[in-house]
Amino acid sequence: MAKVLMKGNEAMALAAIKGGCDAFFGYPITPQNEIPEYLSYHMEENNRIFVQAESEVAAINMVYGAAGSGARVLTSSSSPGIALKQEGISYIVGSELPCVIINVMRGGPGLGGIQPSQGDYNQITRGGGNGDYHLIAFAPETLQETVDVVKESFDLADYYRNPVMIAVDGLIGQMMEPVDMDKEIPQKDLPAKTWAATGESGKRGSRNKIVSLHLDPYDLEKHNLKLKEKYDKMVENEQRYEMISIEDAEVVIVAYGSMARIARSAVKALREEGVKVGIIRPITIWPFPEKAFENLPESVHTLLTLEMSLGQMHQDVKIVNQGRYNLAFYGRAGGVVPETDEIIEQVRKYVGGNK
Amino acid sequence: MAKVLMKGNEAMALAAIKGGCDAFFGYPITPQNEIPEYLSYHMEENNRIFVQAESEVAAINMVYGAAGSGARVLTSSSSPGIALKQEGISYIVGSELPCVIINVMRGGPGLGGIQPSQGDYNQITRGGGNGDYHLIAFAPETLQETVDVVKESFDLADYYRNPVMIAVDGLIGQMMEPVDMDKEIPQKDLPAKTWAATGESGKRGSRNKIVSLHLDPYDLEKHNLKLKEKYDKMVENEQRYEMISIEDAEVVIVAYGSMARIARSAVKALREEGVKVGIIRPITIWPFPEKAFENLPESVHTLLTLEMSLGQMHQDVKIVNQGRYNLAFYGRAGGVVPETDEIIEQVRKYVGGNK
Amino acid sequence: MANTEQVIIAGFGGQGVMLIGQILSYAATNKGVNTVWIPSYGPETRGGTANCSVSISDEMINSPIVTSPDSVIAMNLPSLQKFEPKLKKDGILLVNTSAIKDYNYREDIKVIKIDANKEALSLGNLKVANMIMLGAYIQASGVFEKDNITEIFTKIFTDSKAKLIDVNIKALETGMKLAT
Amino acid sequence: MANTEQVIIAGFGGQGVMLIGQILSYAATNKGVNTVWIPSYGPETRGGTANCSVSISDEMINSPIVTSPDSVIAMNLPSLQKFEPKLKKDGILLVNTSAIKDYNYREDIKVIKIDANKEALSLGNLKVANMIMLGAYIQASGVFEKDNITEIFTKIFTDSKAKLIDVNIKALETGMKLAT
Amino acid sequence: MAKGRIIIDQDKCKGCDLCVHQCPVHILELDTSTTNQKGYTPLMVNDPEKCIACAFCAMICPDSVITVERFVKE
Amino acid sequence: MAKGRIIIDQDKCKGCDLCVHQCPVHILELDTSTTNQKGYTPLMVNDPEKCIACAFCAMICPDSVITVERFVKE
Amino acid sequence: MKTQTVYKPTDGLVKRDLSYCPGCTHGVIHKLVGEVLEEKGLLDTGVGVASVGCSVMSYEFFNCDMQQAAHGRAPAVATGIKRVRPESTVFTYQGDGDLASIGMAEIVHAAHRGENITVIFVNNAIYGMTGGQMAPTTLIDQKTSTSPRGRKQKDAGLPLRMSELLATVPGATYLERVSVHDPKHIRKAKKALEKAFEVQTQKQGFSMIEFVSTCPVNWGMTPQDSLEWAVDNLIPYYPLGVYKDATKGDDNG
Amino acid sequence: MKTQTVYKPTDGLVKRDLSYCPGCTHGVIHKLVGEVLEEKGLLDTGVGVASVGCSVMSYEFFNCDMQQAAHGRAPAVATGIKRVRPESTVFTYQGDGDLASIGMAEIVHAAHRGENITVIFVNNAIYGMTGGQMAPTTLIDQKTSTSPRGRKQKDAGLPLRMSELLATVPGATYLERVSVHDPKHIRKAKKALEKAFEVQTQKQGFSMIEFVSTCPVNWGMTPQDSLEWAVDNLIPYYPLGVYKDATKGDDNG
Ligand SMILES: Cc1ncc(C[n+]2csc(CCOP(=O)(O)OP(=O)(O)O)c2C)c(N)n1
Ligand SMILES: Cc1ncc(C[n+]2csc(CCOP(=O)(O)OP(=O)(O)O)c2C)c(N)n1
Ligand code: SF4
Ligand code: SF4
Ligand code: SF4
Ligand code: SF4
Ligand code: SF4
Ligand code: SF4
Ligand SMILES: [Mg+2]
Ligand SMILES: [Mg+2]
Repeated sequence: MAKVLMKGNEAMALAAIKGGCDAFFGYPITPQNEIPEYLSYHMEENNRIFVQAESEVAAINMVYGAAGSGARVLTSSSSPGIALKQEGISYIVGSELPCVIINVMRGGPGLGGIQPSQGDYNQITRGGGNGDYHLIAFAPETLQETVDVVKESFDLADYYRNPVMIAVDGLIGQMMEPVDMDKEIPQKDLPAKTWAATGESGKRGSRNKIVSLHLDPYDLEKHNLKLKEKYDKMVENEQRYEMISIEDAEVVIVAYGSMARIARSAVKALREEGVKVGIIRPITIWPFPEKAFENLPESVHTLLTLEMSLGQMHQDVKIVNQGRYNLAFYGRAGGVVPETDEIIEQVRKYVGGNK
Repeated sequence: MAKVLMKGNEAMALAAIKGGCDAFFGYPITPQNEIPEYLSYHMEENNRIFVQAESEVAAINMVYGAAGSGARVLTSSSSPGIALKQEGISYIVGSELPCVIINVMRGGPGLGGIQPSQGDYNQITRGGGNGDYHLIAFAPETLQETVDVVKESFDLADYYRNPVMIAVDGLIGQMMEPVDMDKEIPQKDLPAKTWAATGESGKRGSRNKIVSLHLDPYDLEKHNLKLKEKYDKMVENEQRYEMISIEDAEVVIVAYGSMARIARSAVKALREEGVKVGIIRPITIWPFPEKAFENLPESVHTLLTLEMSLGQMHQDVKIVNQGRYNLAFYGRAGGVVPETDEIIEQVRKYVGGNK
Repeated sequence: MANTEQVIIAGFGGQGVMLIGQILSYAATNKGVNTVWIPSYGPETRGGTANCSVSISDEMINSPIVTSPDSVIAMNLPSLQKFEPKLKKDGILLVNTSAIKDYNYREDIKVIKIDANKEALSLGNLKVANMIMLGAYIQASGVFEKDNITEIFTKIFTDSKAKLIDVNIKALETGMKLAT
Repeated sequence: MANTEQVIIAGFGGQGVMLIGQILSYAATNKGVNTVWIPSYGPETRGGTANCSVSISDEMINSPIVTSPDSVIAMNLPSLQKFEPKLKKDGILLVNTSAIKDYNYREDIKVIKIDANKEALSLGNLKVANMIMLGAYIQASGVFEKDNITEIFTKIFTDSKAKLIDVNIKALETGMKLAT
Repeated sequence: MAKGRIIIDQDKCKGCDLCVHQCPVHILELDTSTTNQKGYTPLMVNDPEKCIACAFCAMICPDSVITVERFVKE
Repeated sequence: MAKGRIIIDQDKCKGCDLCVHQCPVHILELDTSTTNQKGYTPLMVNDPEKCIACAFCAMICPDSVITVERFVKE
Repeated sequence: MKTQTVYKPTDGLVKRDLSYCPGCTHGVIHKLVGEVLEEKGLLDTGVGVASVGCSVMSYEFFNCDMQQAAHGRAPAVATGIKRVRPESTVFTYQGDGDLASIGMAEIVHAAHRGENITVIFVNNAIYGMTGGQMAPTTLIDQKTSTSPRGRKQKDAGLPLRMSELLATVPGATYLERVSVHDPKHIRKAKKALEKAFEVQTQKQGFSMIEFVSTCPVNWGMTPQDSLEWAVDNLIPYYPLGVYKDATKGDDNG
Repeated sequence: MKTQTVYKPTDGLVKRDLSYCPGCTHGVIHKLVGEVLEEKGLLDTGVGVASVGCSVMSYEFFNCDMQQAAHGRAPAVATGIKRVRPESTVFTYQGDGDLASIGMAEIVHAAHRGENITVIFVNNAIYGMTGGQMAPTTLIDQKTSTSPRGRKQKDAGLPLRMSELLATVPGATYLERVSVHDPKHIRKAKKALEKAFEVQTQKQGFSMIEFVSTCPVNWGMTPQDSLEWAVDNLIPYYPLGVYKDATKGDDNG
C-alpha cells in the first residue's frame, strides 16, 4: 500500500480501528488530543463505540467494563492522566482482561509541561498501581513502527489477557510522517472469549464472573503465581529490540523512542568519523530486552543509556549489566529534546576507554 | 517513658500527633482504618484538623492544599488507595511540598485481598505517578521503629520539602506491641516556611505561589535538576539499614518490615546450628541502602532477597550487586505471610556454596 | 514464666477471643516483657470465626507469626479443628466444651475441658465465658498470676463498664479453679 | 532535489506557517521520499508564535529534530530573531518584510525578502501570504517543482474550499517569481 | 385449621429475629436451646396451626430461609 | 464638550473589538493601519469629544487596556 | 391436602449463603433484585456490577454474569459493558459510601449521559464493610467510627440526598427511593425495581432505586431495632417516593 | 480641567498580560474577581486556587497567594487550605471541564461539607485549553472537536446544569449564575461575587458564582459573536439567577 502522511496521534487512532478496536473510552489531555478527536468522528462511521468519559479514572473503568464483556478496547492519555488510571490498570491486570493503553508522554512531575518526555518509564514498566503486576509496553520510534505495534497490541492483549501499553513521547504524537497503514503485522490465533461477562449466561448455560478480589490469601497467591507464569512467558517471547551497528562497537548506546532516532543520527555521524559506536534499541521496555545484552561483541566496554528523563531505563540496564560493562548515562528532562551534537559529545567521552 | 501496648495503626496515628501533625485527610480502607478512626477522635482534642475526604484522590489533594499553606499534613491509605493518590503525589513532589503518607499494604493487584503484603514496593519506590521523582520511604519492622519514623518523618518532609512515605504491611498495622511513644528522635533545624501560600501576602508583603507547572521545557528541566539535587542529597544522607549477624555470613538475607522479623527468627535458629547467615535490613526502601552492600565480609557468596511479593526489592538488590554475589530470591504473594521454617529451608539451599 | 510463650485464641466472632489475647498482651506489657498480639482481620471475621495470637517473651520477639503455639484456647469447633493440629507436642489445649462435644483429641497434648458457657451462666453473665477460659489458661500455663490479669481489668473496664470488674474476676477465678 | 533538506517555518499563529510545512511534507510523501513534519504545540502557540520544521530525505530520517536548518521561512520578527542564528552557513532565509522592517542579517546566508502581505493583498486575499512564501521557498531551494505543490492544493482544498485553489496557485507563482 | 405452613431451612438461618417481629399471628421464635451449623440460634414455629400463610416472615428474611406454602382444597 | 476621556494602553490591546460594540456613542474602532507589539490591531478613539465617560468599554475589556476619566468642574 | 407455594427462595440468587451479617437488609434487597430479574426473564441477559462495600461479594450471589468494580466506579464499568453489549441488562449494586462518596462523579455522569443502566443504591448511612465509618449520608449527630462524637454539620456538612441530587440531572429517567422495613414496603420496593428494569429494557435510559437500608452491626443495634431506627430517623430525612419519572412509554403503568 | 478616574485596571490583578485569547471573557471575570478582592480588602488574606484549563496560569494573575491544583481537584485543595488557614480567604477558579466533568465529586463534596470557600465557575460549554473538546455543559448539537457532528443526547446525554445540581446539596449556602456579556450584567455579576465573598468572610459556608462565559477560539466565532451566541443559546439553557441563598445574616442585603 502507498504511504500516507499522517499525524502520529491520528495514525495511532486509525491503527486502532484497523486493529479491530471495538470501543474507545478516554478523556482529553495534551499532547494526545487528536486520538480522541479522530475517533469521535471515525468510530461512529465504523459502527463502533466512542465515549468521552468524565475523567481518566472513569475512562479506565469503562475500559475494564467493556473489556470484561469481551470487547477490544482502547484508552489513551498522557502522563498525569495515566497516573490517575493506575488503580484501574491494576484491576484490569488482576482480572486478566485485555486492553490497549496509549501514553503520549509529557514532562513531569505534577502538571509539569506538555513537551515530549520519557519521564514515565518507571510509571509504565514498574506498575504504578498496587500489587505485583506487569504489562507489555512498546516504545516505538517511527510512525510506521507505532502504527504496527498499535495494531498488533490488540492481538497481544487478547492473547495474554493482559493490558498492552504503547508509550510514545509527545513528539511522536504530534509529528507527521508517511506511513503504510496496511502493512502486514504478525497475527495470533486467538481462542473465543468464553470467559467474558457478556450478558449471555442464558445462551451460554453458565455464568461468567470478572473479579480481582481473592479474600483468601492462599487463593490470591495462587492467582498471583498464575499471573506470574504469564509474565514469564512474556519475558520469554515478547522482548523486542533492534541492534544497530553493534558488530564492532566500543560504546553501545541504549535508547528508545525518539531518543533512539536522535542516537541514530549521532551514530551515523560518528561512524563516518570511524568512531565505533552502536545502539541497542528496546522496542519493548517491558519486558526489557535483556536478550539484546547477552552476546555483545568483545569490543564493547561501555553501555551509555540515553533518555529523555533523568535515568529510569538506566536502572534496567544496571539490572542486566551485573558488572560486565562500564555504565554511563545522559539524559534531558522536563520536555527538552536533546540535539544530535549533544549525543555525539557524550559518546566521545567514552570512546577509547576499556572495561 | 514506660511502654504502652498499642495497635500498630493507632500507634502510628498517635505518633503523627506527637510528630506535630496539624491536619489529617484520608479515606477509609482496610487494613488501616484505625488510623483515621483514632484521629477522628484525637485530632479535635488537640485542636487540629481531621477531615474524612470523599475519596483518596480528594484526600491527597487536600493534603496538597494544606501542605501548600504551610501545615504538617498526614494521609494514610492502603494499596489501591495509594494507586489513586499517584497523580496527587506527583504534584506534591513537583511543587516541593512536605507531607507524610502512610501505606498499610495489602495483597494485590486490583482489589486483591486485605492480608499483609509487600506488593507495593514498586508503586512506592518507583513513583507510580508521572515524571522523574522520588520520595523517602521507610519500611520499619517493629511498632517502636514505626512510631519513631512516623514522628521523624514530619521533620524530614519539611527539611527536604518532599513527601515521606511510611510503608508497612497489614500485620504491622493490625498487631499490638508495647511501644515507648516518647522516645527521643533526631530532630532537624528547620527554617520557617516562608514559601507557603498562607493567605498572608498582606503581612508578608509579597505573594507566594505553589505550582508544579513549567510550560517552558528548559524551565521544567531546571526544576527537575533542582529536584534531583535533593534526591541525590537524600541518597547520600538518608539511607538507613541494619546489618544483622553479617561478620562471618556466607549467605546474606535482604529483607524489610515484617519479612525481616521472620528472617531474624530463621537466622536465630540457623545460627544456633552454626549456619553462617546474616541479614541486611533496609529501613529505608528509598533511598535503597546501597551503602550496606559496600563492605560485606569476604565470606559472603550469596544474597537472598526475601519479600512478601514476587520480587520487587530484588531488582534493587540486582542494581547494587553488579555481578558480585550470587543472587537468590524467595517470596510469598497475595497476603501470605511466610513461616520461619520456610525461610530456614530457603537459606539451607544456599549455604556451603561459593561465588 | 516461660522464656517464650505463644498462644492462639480462637472462636466465633462475639465470643470475646480478641479480648483474651489483648489482656494477655497488656499483662505482659505491664510486667515489662515483650509481647505481640496479632488478630485475624477483615470481613472473614464477620459472623465466621475470629482468632488472635499472642507471643510473650523476655527477649525481642522476632517473627510475630505463631505457627506452632505452646497453647491453644478453642472456643468453638471450627477453631479446634483448625488449631489443634498446630499445637506443639506437650502443648496445652483449652476447650470450651459448651460448644464442642465429642472430639478425637491428639494424644501428645494436654487437654483441659471447660464447660465455659454453663459456668458463665451460673455467674449470671454468658459474656464472661471468655474470662473463664482465660483463668483456666493462666492456671494451666503459669504464664501469669491472677493479679497480673485483674490489674488489667481495672484498666479496661472503666466508667460504665467498671461494674463488670467483679463478675470478670469471679469468672477468672472460676476458670483457674477448673484448671487446677 | 537535495539529498536531505531541513526547513523551519515560523510566524504568528494564524499566519499559516503550519500549513506551509504540511504541504511540503505532503509533497514529499507524494514523491515517495521520507519526510517528517514537527509542529510546536500547546498553549504557547496560542496568540504567540508558532513554528514547524520539515525534514525531507531520500534516506531514513533519523533525528526528526531540526537544529541547523538548510532554510528558514520567517513570517515575523520574533521568529526571525529565534531562527536566523540557527540557519546553516550558506542557508536560505526567506523573510516576510511586511512584518519585518530593518534587521541586521547574517552575512554568510542567502536572504530573500518578500513583501508577502502586500503581494497577497494585491491578489485579493491576505491569507495567501504564506503560499507566496512557499512559492519563494521552492524556487530558491529547488526542493520541489511547482506541480509537486499544486497537486497537494487539489487534495487539501476540497469541497467549499476548492474555490481557493486558484488564488493559492497564483500566490505560489507570485512567490516563485519574486525569488527568482 | 392452618391455612398453610412455613418450611425453615434451619442451617441457613442467622437468628436475626426479623421474621419473628413480622409474623402477624406471633407464632415464630428463635430456638435458643440450640445453635445451627453456623453457630446461630435458628428460627422455629411455636404454633403451626395458626399460620395464615401470609409470607411476611419469608419476605423480610434476608437469607431466604423460609418457604411458605398455602393449603389449597382440591 | 467631552464629559471625559479614555486612556488606552495600546500595547496591551488584543484587538478583540468587544469595547467597540459596547460604546453607546460609537466612537471606538480598531486601528487596522498598524499592529502593536503583540501583533494585534489596537483600539483607537475616533471622536474623543463625544465620550460620555460611561466606562462601558473599559468594563467589557478583558485585558484591562482602558482607563476612563471623567472631567469634573472645580 | 394440596399445597401451593406462596413464597420460595428465588432462582435469581445463586444457592449459597449470603455473606451479610444477621438481619442486614442487604439480603432483603438481594432477594428483590433476584426475584425481579428472574420474573422478568432478565437473568439470561443480565450483567451485574458488584461494587466495593459489604456487597463486594455480590458477584457470587446474583445468578447472572457479574463483574466486580473498583470502589465507586461501578457506573463507569456498567457504561463500558452496556455500550458494547447494548442487548444485555446491566445493573450496578452500590452502597452509599461507594455511590455517594468516592463514586459521586461516576454516578452523576452515568445519569448525565443517560446510560441505559439500572442502579441499585443501598443507603445504610454508614460504611458497613470497613467497620462503620461516616458516610455522606450519615445523619447529624449519628455516631460512627470516624464521627465518634456524632456527625457535626460544622465539620462534615449535612447529609447528602442522592435521589434528589440526581433528579436535577437532565439525563436521568427514573429515580425512586424505597424501604424494605416491612412487607408492605417490600412489595412497593419490588414494584419500583420492576419499573427501573423496564425503563432499561425499553431503552429509556438511566434508572436508580435507592433503598433505605440498615447496618445492625455498625449501628450497634439488633436487626429489628435497626429497622425501627431507619423508619424513625432515616426515612424522615430521606423521604420515600418517586424523584423523577421521565419515562415516555406507559405500557407498564 | 480636573479629572476623576471612573475606571482603572484593578490592583487585584498582577500587572502583566493575561494569557487568554483576544476577547475571551475569562479576562472580564478575572477583572471582576480582582476588583472584588481589592475593594473588599481581601487580597492580603487571599489564597486562590488555580485549576487546570485556560485559567491554569491564573496563579500569575490574581494578586494574592495562589496554589495551582490538579485537574478537577481545586475544591479539595481549597478545603485543605481553608481548614488549616481558617482566617484566609480561599477561592477556586475553575472551568466547566474542570468543575463539572473530572471534578464533579470534589465540587459536590466541598458543597456537601459546607466548606467555607468561594468557587468561581467559568462555564464556556467547552474545553478551551485542550482545543475545544465537548464538555458536560456543551449544548445539544453544538459541534466540538470530540462531538464533530454536534453533541447528541443519545451518546452524550443532555447538558449538565451545575448551579441547579448543587442547589440540592444541603451544605451549599449561596449559588448564583451570572453573565458578563454587557455592562449591566457585569455589574450584576460583580454584586454576586461580592455576596459570595461576604458569605465566606461571615463564615457562612460554601458559595459559588457560575459565569456564563465564551470561547471565541474554539467556538470559531469573533468575540462579539461569541457574546451574542452565549446570550442566544447558553443563557436560555443556563438561566441567570440565584439558585440558592441560605445566608443567615442580612447585613449585606
Ligand atoms: C479505592 C478504595 N478505597 C477504599 C476502599 C475501602 N472500602 C471498602 S468498602 C468501603 C465503604 C463501603 O461502604 P458502602 O459503600 O456504604 O457499603 P456498605 O458496606 O455500607 O454496604 C471502603 C471505603 C477500597 N476498597 N478501595
Ligand atoms: C488529569 C488531567 N486530565 C486532563 C488534563 C488536560 N486538560 C487540561 S485543561 C482541560 C480542560 C479544560 O476545560 P475547562 O475546565 O472547561 O476550562 P477552559 O479551558 O474551557 O477554561 C483538560 C482536559 C490534565 N491537565 N490533567
Ligand atoms: S407465613 Fe405469616 S403467619 Fe405464617 S409464620 Fe410466616 S408470618 Fe407467621
Ligand atoms: S429472618 Fe430469616 S435469618 Fe432471620 S431469624 Fe428469621 S429465618 Fe432466621
Ligand atoms: S467611556 Fe463610554 S463613551 Fe467613552 S469611549 Fe468608553 S464606551 Fe465610549
Ligand atoms: S476590549 Fe480591550 S483588548 Fe479588546 S479591542 Fe477593546 S481595548 Fe482592545
Ligand atoms: S456490616 Fe452492616 S451493612 Fe455490612 S453486612 Fe454487616 S450489617 Fe450489613
Ligand atoms: S481557548 Fe477559549 S477559553 Fe481558552 S483563552 Fe482562548 S478563547 Fe478563552
Ligand atoms: Mg453503606
Ligand atoms: Mg470550559
